[in-house]
Parts: sequence; structure tokens; C-alpha cells
Amino acid sequence: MDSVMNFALATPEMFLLAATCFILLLDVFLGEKCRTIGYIAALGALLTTVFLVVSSYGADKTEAFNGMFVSDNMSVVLKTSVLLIVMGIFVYARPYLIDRKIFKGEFYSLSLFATLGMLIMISANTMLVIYLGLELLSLSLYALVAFRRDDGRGSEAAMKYFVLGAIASGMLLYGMSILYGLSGSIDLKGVASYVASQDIMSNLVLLFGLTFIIVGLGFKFGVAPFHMWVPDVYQGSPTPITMFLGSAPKLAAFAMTMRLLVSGMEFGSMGWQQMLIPLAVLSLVVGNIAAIAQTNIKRMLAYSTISHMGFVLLGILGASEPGYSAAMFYVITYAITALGGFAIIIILSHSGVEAENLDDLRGLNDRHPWYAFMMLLFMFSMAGVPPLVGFYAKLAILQSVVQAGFVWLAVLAVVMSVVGAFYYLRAVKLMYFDKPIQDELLRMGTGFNALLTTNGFLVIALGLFPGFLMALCVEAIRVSL
Amino acid sequence: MNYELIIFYLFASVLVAAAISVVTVRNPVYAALFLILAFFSSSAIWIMLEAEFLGVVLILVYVGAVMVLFLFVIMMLDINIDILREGFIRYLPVGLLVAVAVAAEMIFVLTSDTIKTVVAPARHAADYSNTEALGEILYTDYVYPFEIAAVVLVVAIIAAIVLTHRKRDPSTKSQNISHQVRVKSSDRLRIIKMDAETKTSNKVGE
Amino acid sequence: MDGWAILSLLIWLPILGGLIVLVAGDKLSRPVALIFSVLTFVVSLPLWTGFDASSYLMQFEEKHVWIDTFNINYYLGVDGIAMPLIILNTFITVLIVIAGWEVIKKKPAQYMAAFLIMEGIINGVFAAQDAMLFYIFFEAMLIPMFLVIGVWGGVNRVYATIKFFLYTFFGSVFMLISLIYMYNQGGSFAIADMYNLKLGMTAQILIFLSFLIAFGVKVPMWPVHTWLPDAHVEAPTGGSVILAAIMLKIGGYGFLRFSLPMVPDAARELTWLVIFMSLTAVVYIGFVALVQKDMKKLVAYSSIAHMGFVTLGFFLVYAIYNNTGSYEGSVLAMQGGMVQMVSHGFISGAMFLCIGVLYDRMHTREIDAYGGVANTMPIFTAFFVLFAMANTGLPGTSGFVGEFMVILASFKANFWIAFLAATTLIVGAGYTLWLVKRVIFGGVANDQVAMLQDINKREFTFLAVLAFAVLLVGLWPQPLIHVMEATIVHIVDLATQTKLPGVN
Amino acid sequence: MMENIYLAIPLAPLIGAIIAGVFGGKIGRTAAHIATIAGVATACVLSFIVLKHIAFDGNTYNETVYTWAATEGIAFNVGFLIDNLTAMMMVVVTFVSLMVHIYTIGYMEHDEHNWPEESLVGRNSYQRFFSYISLFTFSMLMLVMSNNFMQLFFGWEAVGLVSYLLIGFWSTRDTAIFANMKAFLVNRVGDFGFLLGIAAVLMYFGSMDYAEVFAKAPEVVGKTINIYGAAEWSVITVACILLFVGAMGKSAQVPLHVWLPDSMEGPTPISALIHAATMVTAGIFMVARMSPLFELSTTALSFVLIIGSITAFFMGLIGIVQNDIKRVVAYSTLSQLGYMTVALGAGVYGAAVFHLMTHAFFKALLFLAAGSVIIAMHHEQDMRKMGGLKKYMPITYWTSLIGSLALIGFPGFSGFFSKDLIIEAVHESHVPGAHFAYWMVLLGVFVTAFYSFRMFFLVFHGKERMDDHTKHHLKESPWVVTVPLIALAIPAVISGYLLDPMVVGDFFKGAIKGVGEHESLVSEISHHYHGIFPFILHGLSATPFWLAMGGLGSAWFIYMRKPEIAEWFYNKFRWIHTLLDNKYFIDDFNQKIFAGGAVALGKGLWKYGDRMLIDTGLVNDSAGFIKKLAGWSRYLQTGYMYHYAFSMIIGVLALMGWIIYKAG
Amino acid sequence: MAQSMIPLTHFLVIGAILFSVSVAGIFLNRKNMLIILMCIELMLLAVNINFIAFSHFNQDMGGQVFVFFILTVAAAEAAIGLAILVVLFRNRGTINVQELDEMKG
Repeated sequence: MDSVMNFALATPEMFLLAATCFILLLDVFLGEKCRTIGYIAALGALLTTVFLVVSSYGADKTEAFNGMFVSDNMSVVLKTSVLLIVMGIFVYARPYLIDRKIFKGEFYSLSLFATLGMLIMISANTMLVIYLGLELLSLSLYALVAFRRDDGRGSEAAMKYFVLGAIASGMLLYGMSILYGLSGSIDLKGVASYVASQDIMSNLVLLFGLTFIIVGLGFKFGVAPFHMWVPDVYQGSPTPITMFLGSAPKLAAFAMTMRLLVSGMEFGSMGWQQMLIPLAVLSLVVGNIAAIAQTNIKRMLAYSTISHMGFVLLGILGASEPGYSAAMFYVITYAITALGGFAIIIILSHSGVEAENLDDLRGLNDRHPWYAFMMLLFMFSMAGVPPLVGFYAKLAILQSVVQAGFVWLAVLAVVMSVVGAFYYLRAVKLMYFDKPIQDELLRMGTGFNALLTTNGFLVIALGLFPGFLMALCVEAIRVSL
Repeated sequence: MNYELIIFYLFASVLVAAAISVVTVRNPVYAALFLILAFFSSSAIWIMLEAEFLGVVLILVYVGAVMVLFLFVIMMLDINIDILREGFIRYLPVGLLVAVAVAAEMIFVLTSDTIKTVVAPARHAADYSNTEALGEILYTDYVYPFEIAAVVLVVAIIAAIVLTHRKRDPSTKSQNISHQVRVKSSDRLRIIKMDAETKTSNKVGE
Repeated sequence: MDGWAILSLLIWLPILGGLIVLVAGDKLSRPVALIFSVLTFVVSLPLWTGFDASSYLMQFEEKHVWIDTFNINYYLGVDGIAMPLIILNTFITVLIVIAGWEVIKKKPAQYMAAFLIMEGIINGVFAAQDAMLFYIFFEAMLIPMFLVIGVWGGVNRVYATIKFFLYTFFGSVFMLISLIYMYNQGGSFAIADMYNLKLGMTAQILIFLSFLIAFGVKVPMWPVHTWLPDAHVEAPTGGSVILAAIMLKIGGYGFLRFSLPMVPDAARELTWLVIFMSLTAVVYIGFVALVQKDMKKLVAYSSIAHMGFVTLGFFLVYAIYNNTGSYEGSVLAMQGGMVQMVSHGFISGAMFLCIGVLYDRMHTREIDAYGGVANTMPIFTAFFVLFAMANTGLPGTSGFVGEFMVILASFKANFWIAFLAATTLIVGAGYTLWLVKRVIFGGVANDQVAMLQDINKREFTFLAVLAFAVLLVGLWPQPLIHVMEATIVHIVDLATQTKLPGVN
Repeated sequence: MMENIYLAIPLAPLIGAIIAGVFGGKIGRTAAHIATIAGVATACVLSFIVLKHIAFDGNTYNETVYTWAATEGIAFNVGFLIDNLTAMMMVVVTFVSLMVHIYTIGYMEHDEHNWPEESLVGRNSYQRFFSYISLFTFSMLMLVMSNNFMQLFFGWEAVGLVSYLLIGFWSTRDTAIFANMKAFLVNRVGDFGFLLGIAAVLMYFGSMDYAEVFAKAPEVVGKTINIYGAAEWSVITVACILLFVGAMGKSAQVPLHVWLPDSMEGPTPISALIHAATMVTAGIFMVARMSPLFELSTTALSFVLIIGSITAFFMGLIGIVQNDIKRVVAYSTLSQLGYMTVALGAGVYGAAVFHLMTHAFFKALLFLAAGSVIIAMHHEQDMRKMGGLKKYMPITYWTSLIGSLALIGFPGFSGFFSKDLIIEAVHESHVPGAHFAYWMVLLGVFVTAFYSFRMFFLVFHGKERMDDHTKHHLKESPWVVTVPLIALAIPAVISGYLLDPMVVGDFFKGAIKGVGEHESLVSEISHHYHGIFPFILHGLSATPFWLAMGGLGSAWFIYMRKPEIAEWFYNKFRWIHTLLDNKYFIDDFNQKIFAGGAVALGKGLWKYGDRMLIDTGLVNDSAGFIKKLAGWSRYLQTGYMYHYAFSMIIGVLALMGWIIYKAG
Repeated sequence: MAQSMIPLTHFLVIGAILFSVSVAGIFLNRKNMLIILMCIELMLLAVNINFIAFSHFNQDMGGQVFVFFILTVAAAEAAIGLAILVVLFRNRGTINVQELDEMKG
């Protein structure tokens, strides 16, 4: 298949690119008053892309563009999830943007470019494309973080994100250069065949390159000790952007990890397993413990993300199919849950008031029981309490970890999730047990509410019936490896 | 020791020195210039590695565009350079330690047998064109990344505009040439008729 | 009724009811909740009437594939130990709904909904025959309870409820790991399959300890009991009742369902530890209860002491064997533990309801604030003294049966175990009667007591129903003992067979 | 037919109790006492029928009523064992109970005056009281009719409960509610041993049923149990001593006697019924019932004997210094219970039961008489404020005299027969400690006579020391009070003449076992026995009689003739008085060491164990530590970009170092 | 011509040194954001040297293509970085790294 230029496979990406450019132009020509058209167009573009992506499900693993593009079930599932999540973000973001007068076409075009970057990453089959997709995503995100130009925090966050992100890319590239140097190929297949011929634990240079790769991945996931940007950027970004950062890119990071570590270096699992263990442990510890001391709700969620990514790493480091599918399940469901959590923050922070502090959650049950209940679901799901999806995700991960023989890691993980339960409980406590500080009515649009309800419903439904999604993940991993 | 090696060492030392200068000089303008020097030297090294095209591109793109951009920004931001080096010395030991540790660890690994045993390939013949070889694959095998790179550049443009473009302040005065050309005398001068002044109407505050 | 999926109905009917109550709003919530709770209770009765007591096998089974990936099934069934507890649960919930009728003024719909949902979940805990299903219900229960204590609780409710949640959560996560481990060994989460799983000694001991933490916290056993007094003190009356009457039982149930049959060799090895903890609960906690100044705390501590008998009864089996060389007496002990659980459900529930009755009038639980309540509330006094006597294990009340059986059996294990266990006769009577003396008897202590109104019809109803239950079980426990006999014998069988690989 | 009667006997009082208790407020006082009295009367009449059926027609009955619980081949039944012992007990219980019921109508007539005005619980106190005593009758009948240990324990505790309720009947009195709690707790100490004893029986005999247990007793004789260290104890000894600990609690033997004097806080009828005639003798009954077991252990018997003799003598001594009329009777009860226990220890169970019966009558009589006095004195119980009541209350006076003579064992009165028999038996006994016991009981006779007549003289003779108001109202009690007095005075005299059939004859054969050595003891006594009148004559010349007379005489001399002797004695031997007045300081000791100790221990455990170590130390501090960690972790997140970059670099370095280490 | 006299290690060491210098620069530079951006350029330069060296020694054009794209992306990155810097300067009036600590903890 090498030389066949099977362009058709990349239809979704191409369509999305075209649609994005179209929306960009549309925005320029329609002007201020017709922003909603751009919004609808963006949603339409995403939805169409979803259909295009889904239509290729079930096919065998197929490559295109001289082997640089790969389409498999994993990519389909992840892409679909990414696209749907971005759609959700668009819906959630709208009232926020309108309130702050930044309801602009650039938001959509940059987000769509970022989405495109993620799609590219997910389907990447060479280190080069991975890098380019990553940069496309990252550059869009840097700009989005600084999207509120008059906000000092936003620009500070963007600066930090940019610099650290650039360092991380540099390190990733350095690692890639080593891999390239050793294997003589920028292709993952070439790398894979080289690694297969080596005993990784005695090939210091390979391990060395691997280290830098892991750093790059770790940064993208936001796992300790490469997590330092996460809280600051989460806090500084406009909430919809935080929502974006905290959800979809984790899927892309997962895909990138799967491509680099599993497709590229499956035979080197001995090596990267050893490196992922300290990262996972550190993330679980740092994320859960540091979150306790937070008073800012976005920072708290940031630390919580760190700990959740630690869990994802636990799944990956099992280096087994169940582990990968568990991690995939985890990352998808986490993104869904996080989306809901941030949506609540958006609700709380409407009309010029930025909901920053945990105290803003106070008395939410008195102000709007339904929102409070939804938030309760998200929080308990993140804490891993059954029957919500967060529990099931953790269960799958733990199962793979135990299967891989790392019972102590599983124990550590659950102990840390008990610690973590504390701050989720605190959020629930504020909503349910405390009196509201302000009793301003909370009212969002129908679309928003419907989506939020769906989101909450998903958290329960996927918890009660995780079978379908889990089977999807298992199948995706099985076929794609 | 042949002269190739001497040239390598020459450029390498210049490169390293320039790099160190970038991070140590007080004035950002100098830093930018040293960076340009570093690019020049590395460009030379690349050419020694038969990557002529990239060597040239490095000069053209980097020195010609990126570094100019840097200098622009430096000038634009008008930074007080006096305070810029404060604390540098204080953290120097730690910085050095880290740098040396990183370098040592890297060099330790990179000088291991895996790398040492790599045999240098034969040089290409004189009629070999690096540019051509690159060009041949860039638009065929690498068309996909190439397109992505294009998108990345678009994003950069959009992002830069979104971030830095400001709505024009309505009070700012600017030339509009077509406007100037199309101007008529009537636009410039309007003759109005007025009644003669009378004493009675000449009151203060009227 | 065979065709009906009774167990599913018992789980989902109250949950559905809870949702309907939420939708129905505050005004309608009470009658709707009552209807659903009574309905659930009625639905649970066929479990008793249709139960075949001669078999230890699961009855009313339902099995559906649930999560294929991990071979997790929606597998329900009850045997002689689960069935009485389910009925206890449905029964107590009715009382809770009645008890909360007028008292709960803040968000009654949410209150009632929480209890109904909790009822369904707890039924699920007892009915689950798949370990993961059990675990899910086991944990899910925490959410409504967390809210109940936190929203309707007392001054210190936040501390108490978070403590409660984290304690229990902490306890249970280790069990999760153990279950996963066993799944990885045996490829199934079905409890029955786990019974057949061969496990090495180290694995067994670790699994046993994880179960011990999980269930020990729930029971609660000394020294992981300190969440209970706090939770009780802060919880609203209904919360205390469900906590004491049902939730604690889940811990005991877990020991029977999981610890003993799954890791018998470890249980044998560590039986001294459990017995030590149980006896400490009985003696140590008894003394601690003696000096409590808060009525609820006192009863909470007495709950811990009583639950000590449960765990003691369950784990006497190996000690009896070591002492006498036969397992005769183990069934007696285990049944004693089970009866004690059911009986404690009635008695502690009743005690907390009584305290609730007082609290609703006086808004304090300080013992010192009372005195001479008998003078103003004679009918209440009659009930209170009855339940207090039941709490001291007076023969003729249900409190006697379990303690009696356990003490009798414990003598077979060791004189001193029986000796220490029997001290509850003195200490238990001490703290209970002292409470009665200070609260109920004596002259009218203050104006507030003088103003007290005796119980109304609603309060009379639930106290009378419980009094009836307490006396019924006390005077004729045979039906209760009979239904669980076959199951207990089976559990003793399982617990006395080694599961070490290579043996047999 | 008989089954129904057996069932009806306990149930009739129970129904009465329920009617009076639950519906008391609705049906009113008269209906309540009619219902209960009817119940008890039925039981009483039926008991006599049963006595006839069993004792005279020579039947026994041992059947199960229902299975309370059954597991592992052990049946816990509720059932009746009716033999001569039981039948006798039933008669005593129901008869005394009936008398007390009737008496109560008069005694409690104006009970509302005993309650604070506003107290609702006082409104129906009359009905409640009847309900309680009927409930007591039921419980006591369940106890004596039981054919197994479980039911025995049930009755055992149930009578304790009623006793608790009745001692604290006047619940607004602090002393009463203290006394009832004390009574319950001290009884619980006994029950503690009792329950362990039952457990031991179950373990080694494998049954709860009396008949099966007794049948298996010979097999268990050789078995030993290891309790502490290497010492091996005979199972039977351990079981018997444990069971006897229960009896010590219920029958108020030293050192578990402390509750009984305090129990006088309750209304007098129950002092008569429960704390003199019936409940306190449950322990005696129980040991007699268990005689086939006790018989097998000399050690246990010796223990019983010594405890009994200490109680008999030393508790009597305290009676001398009491001024409360009921307390004197209470200490006399203690002392008499000691006598019964001594008899048990000596192995003459029949004598013990015989004394139990006679004592039930005369002590109930004495209590009711005391109650009659109290009614007349407007609930004044201090004897120093009485005197010369003879002329006001003739019936009470004469019945009291009969009771007192019976108590001191004056020949011809019932107490004489039973007590003399016990002293005789102890004298003959070879149980270790019998010698000591003999002297104790012998001296006890003097003491008994002394305090009994001290009381008698102080109350009925001498100066009238009461205030004028009381004096003005002094009159004989109404018929409901006096009729029971008379009705009890009759058996208080004549029941002694049953000595012939009951002890010497084979009345208790089959019910009470006296095998081995002790049987010979009984037969030895029988050998000396030549009929009832020779026995009386012999008694007139025996030491106990003269001791009793001496006691009587000194009481007369000191309190009627020369009160200054008492004064002198008081001043000279104040320490003895202090010692006796403080009941050997046992109460203070208990209060300090046991009650205070328990509270202190509880406080300590709570404060240092629960709160400090577990809650603060383990729970809150670990949570606090994590919080602190969280606080510190915030410092790591400095906000400075170069620190973030530094962390990444350190991460890279560490990862590289780690992997080089791993690979190397 | 014969093969090059300069061993691969030399190039890699140069790359490593550049990499370390840039890392140190980022850590040491606490006042001027611009220098940090330059350090990033240096880091990319180090990577590029690696790629080109490997490309040469592997006789594979992939590395050079990679460098080509890195240069492209780096230019874009620089543009965005500088744009953010400008925004930051406008908001804060400074590009002092030490003052960028509004968010922490």
C-alpha cells in the first residue's frame, strides 16, 4: 500500500480543513451581527466530519499518503469522540463568549484548527506527522489561551503554556531525532522494526531517546513532573478554553502515546513501562494532594486532571491490550465528565462575574437543584464512586494494572483516589450543605441545558452500561495493534 | 588532523560560544545578534553534512525573517535592560550544575558504542544536488506533512493577527490616498453666507 | 410470584419511587414516598413466604449479562442470610418515611428520595451475587448517605459526613483490588466462582485483610469505628436509623458472604485478630459508651459494642475448632451473629427513633438537658424503657437472642472469650440504664422537660411496630433462625474447607 | 387437661398484667386490680390443684411448650417441668403474690400523693403497679416452672426487670432510681456468672434441658477445663460455681448483696413479694434444682457454704444498727437467705427449700406488717419515731409477733423447724468449711433474735415518739391490709409442720437429688428424727433456742429497760457501729472502685483511646498531614516559569538517571 | 571524495551542548522573556543538528525533510510566541519573567 496515494481516507480531515477555511472567510464577510451563523456552521462542519469519520469504521487498518496517515478503528473512535467533545465545547462556550463580547469567528476557526491538529495526530503514522499535528494543535491552543487579549492572566497563562510547550516540543523532537538516528527512519514502522531487533534494556541510546519522547508525552498529558503548566494555564484561560484544554487534547495525547509507544516501540515496553511508573505515581500523588489545598475551582480541576492522567498512564503502562483499552475508555469518559464540570463553572460565571473560587459553588442546590445534581454526578464520577462512569473507568484500569502484576500500584492508586475523593466531596459539600452567597437566578439556554443533561445522563448511563463503549475500545485497540 | 576537522572545530566553538553568549549577554539585541551568529555557524556545519539547502534556508528564513522579527519586537518593547541581569549570578551555580549534568548525561550516552560504531558514509559526488533530492520527495512522499505545515503557517498568521491586531482608534489620523485624489474643491471649501454682524446680537454667551 | 423478578423490583422500585418523589415536589413527597416504601415492603414479603428454608442455594435468582468485557453479570439472588436483611431494610425504610413525616421541613422531597434510593441500593447490596455488582451497590450507597447527613444533619455535619464518606471509601477500595485480583485469577466476578478459587496463603491473607478493612469499617469494628459516633450524632434521625439498622449490617453480611467462604485459610490464620477486635469492641467501647454525654453518641457506641458480638459470632468457628476439635457450635455462633444483626436493626433503629422524638421536641441531645421525661411522656417512657431493656439484652426481647447464642458458643472457643463477651451484660446494662435513669427517671429537670408533649399517633405507630418486632423476635426467634440455618451451615462448610492450592 | 392448667398458671397473671398495664389508663383502678387479682387468684387456685396432682397423686410433668430456637441439634425450648419442688414453689409464689395483690389495694390507695402534682406518670401509677406485680408473678412462675436453662435465664432476668421497675417505681425519687439501677447492675454481675455457667453446661452437657443435663452429669465428672495457666479445673466445679454466682446476685449473697437493702426504696408490697418472699429465693431454688450437679462437686458446695454463712452472720449484724423499719427486715432477709445458702452448701437442699418456703410466709408477713405500720405512720419509716403502736394496731401487732417469733425460730413456729434443721445439718456436714459455717449460723441465731425484737419493741412498745399529727391519725389498717396479714400469719405458724413430709420424707425425691455423701447426711438427720413433737422438745433444750432467747432477752433489756446501754455501747464501740452503719463500707467501695472505676476507665479510654489516639492521632492527623502536604505542595507551584521548566529538566534528568540505573 | 573524517559523535555532542546551554538559559534567565524565546530557538537548533547529522550518517533524506518542517514550524511558533509576548507586554507593561507569577499555588 506504500506508494498508493489513498487520499480518500483523509476525507474527514480535508473536509474539516476546507470547512474551517470557509468559516474563517464567512466570519470576515458576515461581520459582527451574524456570528451565530458561524457558530452553526462550525457545529455543522463538525457534525459532518463525525459522519465522515464514522463511515469508515470497521475497516481494517489502512494507510495513506505513503504510510504517513493511518486509519483504524482506534482512530475512528478517538476522532469521533474528539469531534463530539468539541461540539459540546462550542455549545457550552457560547453563552460565556457572548457575555464577554468575545463571541468571534476566530474562536471557532482556531478551535477547528486545533481539532484538525488532533485528528492529524490521531491518524499520524510517522513521527513527522505526529509532530506537525501536535504543533498545529498547540499553536492554536496557545493563541486560544491568550484569546482574551485584555486579560493579563490569560496572556500570562499563554506565555507560560507557550514556553513550556515549546520546551516540551523541543524535547520530544530531540527524542525523535535519536530514534531517527538509531532506526534511520522517521516512520513508526521503521522505528518498530529497529526496536524489535534490539534488547531495549541494554541499548542506552534508545532508552535515552525514549526518555525525551516520554517527556513530550508527559507534558501533553500534563503528568508530574511535567505538569506545572496545567494549573496556571487552566486558571488563566477563559473557561471554555480550559474546558477545551482539559478534554479533547487528552484524547490526542493518548493517541500520540499509542502511536509512539505502542505502534513504534511495542517491543520496548520494558523500557517505557519503567519510565511511566514514576510518572504515574508522581501524578497520582501530586495531583490528588495538591488539589486539596486549592481554593480556585479551575486549579482544583487542573490538579484533578493531573491525577486522572496518572490513572491513564497506569492503564498504558500495563502494556497489554486490556490496559490500552482501559486507558482509552478512561480518557474518553474523563473528557466527557470534565466537560460537564467545566460547563457548571461556565454557568456560575455568567454575566461578567468570573466563577473562580470554589466558594462560588456554595448553595448551588438552593439556587438550581438540577445543576447541582449534575455537578454532583460529575464530582462523584471523578471521585470514582459507582455507579458512575468514573468508577468503571478506574475499575478497568485497576484490572489491567493488577493483571500486569503491579498490585502495589493499584493499591497506591486507590489510596490516592480516596485522598482525591476529599476535594470532590468538598465541592459537593459546598453545593449541598452551604448557604448560597448570592441568589442570582441561574438560567441558561435550552441547548445548553439539554446538553448538560445529556452529559450528566452519559455519566450515569456509561457507568451503568459501560459495555458498549468498553467493547468499542477493546475492539479498537485489538484491531489497531 | 585534517582541515575538515579544524573547520568543524572552528565553527563548533563559535557556535557554542555564541550560544553561551545568547544566554549570558545583558542586552537582548546582542543576544539576538549572537543567535544569528550561532545560526551562521550551524549553517556551516550543516553544509559540512551535505545539507546545503537547509543551511541556506536557515540563513534565509531564520536570519532573514525570524531574527528580524525578534529584533523588531525587541525594539518595539523598549525594555529597560539595566535590570535584566539581576539575579543571574545568584542562580548561575544551579544553572551551571543543571546544564553540566544534562550535558554530561547526554554526552555519556551519546558517546556510547551504539553511536561510536556508526561509520561515516561516503560523500556524494559533486553533481549531487541536495536541493533536488529534497525537492523530489517533498512534494511526493511528503505531500501530507507539507500540507499540514501550510495549515500550521495559516494558524500562525491567524493567531498573530488575532492576538496583536487592534481595532483602529477612531481618533487616529491617517492618510487615504484615493480619498485624497478624489477630493473636490467643494469638499475642501464651503462658502457660506452670513448676515452682517449687528450690535444687538453680539452678546457674550449667545 | 415466581415469574416476577422480585429482587430487581426491590432494587428498582424504590429508586424509581425516589425519582418520582423528586419530581413530585415537596408537597406531595411524603405520601408518594410512603406509598413507594410500603409497596416495596409488600413486594419484599414474598421473599419470606416463598423462601425454601431447607436449601442453602440462591433463590429468586436473576442473571443477565451486564458488562461482557469483564464477565460482570447482573446476578441477583438471596439465601438465608440475605433475605432477612432485605426485609429488615424494606421494613425500616417504611418507618423512616413515617418518622420523617413532619419533622423534615427542609427539602422533604430530596430527603425522601434519598432514603428511597438508598433503600433500593441496599437491597441491591444484599441481593447481588456478583462481586462487582455488590461492590457497586456497596459504594453507591455512600452518595445518598453522604447527602443525608450533610444536608439534614446537625451543626458539625460536614466534618461528620466527610469523615463517614472517606472512612468507608477508604475501607472499601482495598476490597476492590482484592476482587480484581480474584477476578484475574479466576476469570469471574461471580461470588460463587470466587468460593471455588484456589488461593495461596499470602494472597489469602492480603485479601482477608482488605476485606477486613472494608467490612470492619462498615461494621464498624474497633479501631476503625470513630466515624460512627460522629455520623450518628450529626445525622438526622432517619439517617441514624438507616445507618445503625441497615448499613452496619452490610459489614457483617460482607464477612459472611466474602471473608469466610472466600479466604477461609486466612480467616483461620487471623481469627485471633478479629476476635481480639470484636472483644475490644465489646469491652472497650462499652466503657466508652458509659461516659458519653450525648444520647446519640451513647447509642452509637452501644451499636459498636453490639456489632462486636456479630463479628465475634462469625469468627468463633476456628476458635471453637482449635479448642474442641470439632466445629460443633460454629453454626450456633454464626446464627447468633446473624440474629444479633437483625435484632440490632430493630433495637438501634428504635433507640434512634426515640432519641429523635426527644430531639424534635427539645432540640438537644445532651443527656444533661433531660431528666424526668417519664413525668411528661409516660407512653414514650414505656417504649423507651422497653427498647433500653432490649438494648441491654434482656431475655424476651430480640437483643437477648443473638448475645445469648454468641456467648454460649464462645464458651466453646475459650473461657475468657466468653468471659469478656459476657461483660456486656454488666457494662451494657450500665450505660443503658444510666442513660434511662438520667433522661427518663427522676424529677422534672427543667421547664423544657415540663413542657414536653407525649408522643403523637405517628410516633406511636413506628415505635409500636418496632416494639412488636423486638418482642416477636425475642419470644420466638425460631422462624428467623430456621430460614438462615441451611445457609449458615453451608457457610460453615465453606469456611472450614481449605482453599490452598495443592491441598485436596 | 393438665397441660392447659400449666399453661394457664403463668398466662393468667400475664394477661392481667397486660390488661392493667396497657389499658390501665382507660379501664380505671378498680378494673385494673380486679383483672390482675383475678389472674393471680386463678393461678393460685390452679397451683393448689397442681400441687395436689403432682405431690399427692405422684405425677411429674416434663414437656415442651414450643421451640424457641433450634440449631445444630440443640433445642432451645420453652417448656415446663412440674415436680414436687416446682409445685411447692408455684403455690408459695402464687399464694404470697395473691396476698400482696390484695394488700396492695390498701397500700397503694393514695399513691398519687407520692407523686409530684404535674407528673403524668403518677396518674396511672396504681394500675401500673398492679401490672408490674402481676408481670412479676408471671416471670417468677416461668422461672420456677422451667424445664431448661434458657427459660430459667429468661425468668431470671424477667424478674430482675420487674424488680428494677418496682424498686424505681417512684421514679421521681432520686434514691429510688439509684437503687433500682444498682439492683439491676448488681444482679447483672450475678447473671454474668450465671450465663457463663449456662454456657459451660451447654458446652459440656450438650443440652439445655434439665433432664438431659442431669442424666449426662456422671459422664462429665472426670472432665477438666483449663482456665488459667496450667491448672485444670473440674468442669462441674466451674459450672456450678458460675451458676452459683448467678444465685449470689439474685439471692443477694455477699458480696453481691448490696442491692437488696437499697431495694427497700420500692413500695412495701414489692419488698414483701419480690425482695423477701419470692424473687430473692430464686437463687436458692435454682441451686436446689441443680442439686444433681452441685452434688458432684464438693468444692462448689464448700464455696456455697462459706458464702452463705458469711451472709447469714454478717448481714444480720448490720440489721442491729438499722433504724429504718424496712431495712431491718431487709437485712434479716439477707441473713435468712444466708441460712438457706448454708443449707445448700451443706447439701441439704430439702432443708434449704423448706426454709425458703417458711421464710416466704413469715418474711412476707413481716414486710406487710411493716408496711401496715408505714401506712399508719404516713410513710414514716424511722423506728426512732415510732413506739407503742400496739394499742393502735392490734392486728398488725399480733401478726408481727407471729412473724418475728417465726423468724427467730421460736419452737413451734415455722422458722424453728426449718432453721433448726439447717443448723443441725451444718453441724453434721463434712463439707469443707462446715465448721466455720456452723459457728456463723449459730451466732446468727442470737443476732437474728436481737434485731428482730429490737425492732419489735421499738415499734410496738415503749414510748410513743411520733409527732402529734401522726399520732392523732393512728389507726389500724383497712381490711385489705389486715386480711393478707392474717392469711400469711397462718402458714407462718403451721407451714413448719410440713417438715415431716417435706424434708424427712421423700417429698423432694426425684426433684432434688441427694446422692452420695449428702444423702447419708440427710438420713443421719432423719435418724435422729422421731416425729414433730419430739423435735420441738429437743429444740427447747438445744443451743439455738437459748441463743435466740438470749437475743430476745437482751433486746428487751436494752431497748425496753435500759436504753442507756445502747448509748454506752454506741459511745464505747463507735467503730463497730460505724462499720456496721456503713455496711462494712462495701457500698462505698463499690461506688468508688467499680462505679467510679468504670466511669474513669471509660473516660480514659474515650479521651485517650478514642479521641486522642484514634480520632485525632490516626484519623484527623493523617488527614491533617495530607492537608499540610497539600499546603506545602502549593509552594512548589511558584508561578515562575523557570521553576516549571526546571521541574521538567529535573524530571528528564531523573528519568534518565532512573533508566540508566535500571538498564545498568 | 572519501568519507568524512568527523565522527557522528562530534555532531551529537555539539547538539547536546547546545541543548544544555538552552536549558540552562531558560532556567537562568529570569528577567527577559525574549531571551527565553531565543533559547527555544537554540534548542530547536540543537535538534536540527542532530537530525541533519543522523540524516547524513544514515544516508536518509527523512531527517532533512524533518528539519525542513521543523524550521517551518519554528518560524510559525516564533511568530505566535512573539505575538503572545506583545499581548503580554500590553497587558502587563513588562516581559519580566519574575513578574509573571500572578497565578501560582
